[in-house]
Amino acid sequence: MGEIAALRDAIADLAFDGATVALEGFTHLIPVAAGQEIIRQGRRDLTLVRMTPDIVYDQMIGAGCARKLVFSWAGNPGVGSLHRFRDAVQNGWPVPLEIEEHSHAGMANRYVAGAAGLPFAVLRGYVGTDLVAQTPNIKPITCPFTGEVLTAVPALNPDVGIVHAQRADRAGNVQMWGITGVHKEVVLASKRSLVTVEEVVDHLDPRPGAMILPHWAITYVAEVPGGAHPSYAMGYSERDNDYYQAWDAISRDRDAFNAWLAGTVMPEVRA
Amino acid sequence: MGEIAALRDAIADLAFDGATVALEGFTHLIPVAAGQEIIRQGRRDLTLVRMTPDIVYDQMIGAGCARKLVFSWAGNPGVGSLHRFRDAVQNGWPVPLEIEEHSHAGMANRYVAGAAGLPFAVLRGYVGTDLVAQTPNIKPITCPFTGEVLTAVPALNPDVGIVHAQRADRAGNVQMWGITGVHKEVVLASKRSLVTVEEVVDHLDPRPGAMILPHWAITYVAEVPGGAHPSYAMGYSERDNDYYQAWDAISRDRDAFNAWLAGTVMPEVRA
Amino acid sequence: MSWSADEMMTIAAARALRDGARCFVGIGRPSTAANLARRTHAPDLVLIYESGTIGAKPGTLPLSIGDGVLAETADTVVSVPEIFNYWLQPGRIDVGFLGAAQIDRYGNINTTVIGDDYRSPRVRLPGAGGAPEIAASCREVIVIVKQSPRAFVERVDFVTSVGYGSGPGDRARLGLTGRGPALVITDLGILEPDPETAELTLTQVHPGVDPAQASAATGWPLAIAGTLGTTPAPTAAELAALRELNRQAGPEEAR
Amino acid sequence: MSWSADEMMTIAAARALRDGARCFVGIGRPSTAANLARRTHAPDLVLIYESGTIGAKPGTLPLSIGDGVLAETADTVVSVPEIFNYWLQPGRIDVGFLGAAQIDRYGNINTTVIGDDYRSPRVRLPGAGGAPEIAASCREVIVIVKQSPRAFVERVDFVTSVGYGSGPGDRARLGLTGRGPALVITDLGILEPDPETAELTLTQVHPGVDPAQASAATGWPLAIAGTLGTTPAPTAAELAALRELNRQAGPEEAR
Repeated sequence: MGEIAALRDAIADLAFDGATVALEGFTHLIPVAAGQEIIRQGRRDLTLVRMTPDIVYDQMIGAGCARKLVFSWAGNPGVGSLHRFRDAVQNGWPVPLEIEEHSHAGMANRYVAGAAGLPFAVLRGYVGTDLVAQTPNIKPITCPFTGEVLTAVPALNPDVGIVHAQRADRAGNVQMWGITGVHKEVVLASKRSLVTVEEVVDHLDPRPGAMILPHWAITYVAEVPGGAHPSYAMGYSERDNDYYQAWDAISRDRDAFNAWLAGTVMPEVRA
Repeated sequence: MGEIAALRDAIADLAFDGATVALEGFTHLIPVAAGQEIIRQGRRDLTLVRMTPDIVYDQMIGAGCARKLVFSWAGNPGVGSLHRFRDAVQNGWPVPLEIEEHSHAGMANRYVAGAAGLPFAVLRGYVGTDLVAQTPNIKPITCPFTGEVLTAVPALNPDVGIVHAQRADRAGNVQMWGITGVHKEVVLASKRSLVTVEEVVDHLDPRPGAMILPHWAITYVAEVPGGAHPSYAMGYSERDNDYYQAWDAISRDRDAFNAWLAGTVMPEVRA
Repeated sequence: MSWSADEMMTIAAARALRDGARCFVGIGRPSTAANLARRTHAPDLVLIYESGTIGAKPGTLPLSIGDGVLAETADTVVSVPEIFNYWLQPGRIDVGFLGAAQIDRYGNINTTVIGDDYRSPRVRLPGAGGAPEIAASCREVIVIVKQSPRAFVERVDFVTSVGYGSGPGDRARLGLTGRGPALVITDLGILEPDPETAELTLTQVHPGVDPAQASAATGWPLAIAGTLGTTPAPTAAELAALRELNRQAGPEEAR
Repeated sequence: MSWSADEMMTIAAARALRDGARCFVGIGRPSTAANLARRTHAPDLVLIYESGTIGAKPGTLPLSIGDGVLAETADTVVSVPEIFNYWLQPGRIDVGFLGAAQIDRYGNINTTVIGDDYRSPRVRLPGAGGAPEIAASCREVIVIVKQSPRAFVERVDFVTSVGYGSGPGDRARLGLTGRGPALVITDLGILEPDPETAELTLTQVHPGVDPAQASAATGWPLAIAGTLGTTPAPTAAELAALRELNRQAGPEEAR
């Protein structure tokens, strides 16, 4: 319950081969360091869930961690394609990647249902699109009062939900501000959870726009300064736009990617 | 769109005989002055909607404004019964009052559906209770993925939604903090809306825990200092617990209530 | 040291709260008991009010469920839809604390109407509030209610909140996720559901109470546990803390 | 003063935004156009990004949909579920601004896959993002896309976001609440749905563009309006404002 742990230990306890894992963060507060720790620990056959798979998921997919991706927009934001994702989808490299595709509204509502303990969510969405034919997880539902037909999507309840945030106190209460996306929903929807934070402080002083997750709603908190890089943590860091640019070249080529993986992610100094 | 208006003019434009009107505020920020203005303007046959009808609805019901009440908890919080409400339900005085009764969870979700443009909401609720038999507005709904049966309630979309808040700027953007209950939902769910505020200021400085409603989501804003009394506006006033106590005696007796109405509400100085 | 039956009831309820538990608190007696627990053996009790305040640490007893002191001292304040949907509904709350106008043999609760005809009731009560879903979704429920034949009835006039329905298995059949009423704490003693029959059974009396008093105050033939416990008398510390709470809060009829 | 076709496209898009309108903005060209509009004729344009920032007033062009400058300058920041459920879905947004990899004769948009086989696509694109519901629920939609036979196809390979479906009446049949694509703004001119047939029709060319160029850049026999307008040339003020925006933002490929 909000136990403060080392990143390595938290990931070792939470992530297992075959798990459904969601790393969330809408451009802001993306738990990149946690994703790379999953790579280092060699997890396989994961079902990766994320509204906006970007660099960290490209890395995890390229490293062969994933069997399936559930998502709504997969790209390198502002740059272009995710080459490791495309290589997996189009060529099955390094392993085939099954996909389940939604819209943002659908994914967001799937987390909402998951957080609310409901098996499904209702929205006005998907109607008339070809997405409907591609997944059994989009179904019509009829309003019992008006007879109107709307769309239902099933709840997401990942085995592990991971987000980054600005701060936690020593009891494991987490504070975050700025764009918080589906942070609250993914933590509450997941069976177990990890929040990586920029720092652990004695006291969380109230801030405009800040949201608190109580320690008892979180499994682990890990202090990982810069853990969102190349994404950012408002008040702590800026988005590293150059990294997003540079990723394009690294990820285009399997060898370049493998070299990057071997040189950058794998040899992280281990305590 | 967030037009700043006098309370009297806003109510005259918004409230009409037969309208469905929701005044919300969960103990805090209850728009009492707006309710009393509706009494003064002599509106009739209203369908009054409110999770927690308390003193202001007792006053409106006693004054004969209401034909129907949709609610989840009707009482004088911390004191006891609402005598005007009971007299209307049990004796039809001054006019019969139809009731539609829900739970808090049901009402809150009805506003959520209304704010979200959906015809209904789904929840785990009401199951096994005798509430289900008393209204057609509680129905079972089956999850299209798991087959589980849950409960559906229809959206609330009042003709007029009214809340009180701390502040607005001159453009009509509204800021509120503390317990905000279903304030956002009722404003967004209603066809037209009024927010009464303690003060109109040049600039809304950011505050911890504050929520903003943009001016274009609100019909009218009216400056009514103390407009929540005997409820309170955090940062501006304290709850007047003595008033809640005193209301018990006033409201127990029809003559005492009529005298109070004639002496206190009706003769408000009119500009 | 002497104490009132009311004080004993509140203290017994406070004791039932485990430190660190998340407790969904109604105003009145449940709030008094929860705040007493926080001041005695359970400093880390997490108080959650349906107004949206999570982790409230009021210095004085709140007089309403939405007092400013709850918002000011809370870890976080969320909207009312959120408190019900994200926090109560999924079963994150350990204990739901309810009162009752009527309670029956199977722990079902009525706070809606007295009388047979809902449309023309003998007494119109406030209604459901958050209770139906608190009773459904909290991991367990504690009920605090004074024992009398008027309140303890064979069958409630109206089921506002489900206890064990008409007996064992009903909660599962209805799909209710929480365990249901674990304790009914009265001014005379404590009732618990029989593990076999789910019938409320007197398992404990407060000091000086004869079980016959409890039977007389119950509108059905009250089952009494084979080994009937006696509630330990209030300690001086408990009484002092409770009285200080009540003194700060003003006259009880104001709550 | 000279300008590029790209600049003309962005300026034409900016002009289409009424001051005070609430605009759901995608990153890239739509964001550039919306920010240009705010700096020229529409200072009170309300920019809403799907990251949850409402009323963002960025001083420089954001490079992502969730840049800090959006949160810092917004009237309010809400969660992603809230932006879709409370703000987009009920039809509170006047204009949705979309791009496209493919767009067809009836304004349907594809941003998912190129090729006939979804499971084994020729090109895997990023996917839907917020577009399906933006296209469904905004009061109207403006599409910005460079005109070419590859992008302007008779029928999109995959309907990610619905325009007019297969023709008039389809939106109503599908229950879509917004009006659909009102304008398709390209580097060559502007297309609008024919009021009768809903077919995208060239109604305006940019200065110096021959309608035959537009036809050649379209993968179906392009209908051309009887009275074809010409877009007014960019003003010096518009060009200066756009170039200043782009200069501050750095190289375009970074966006």
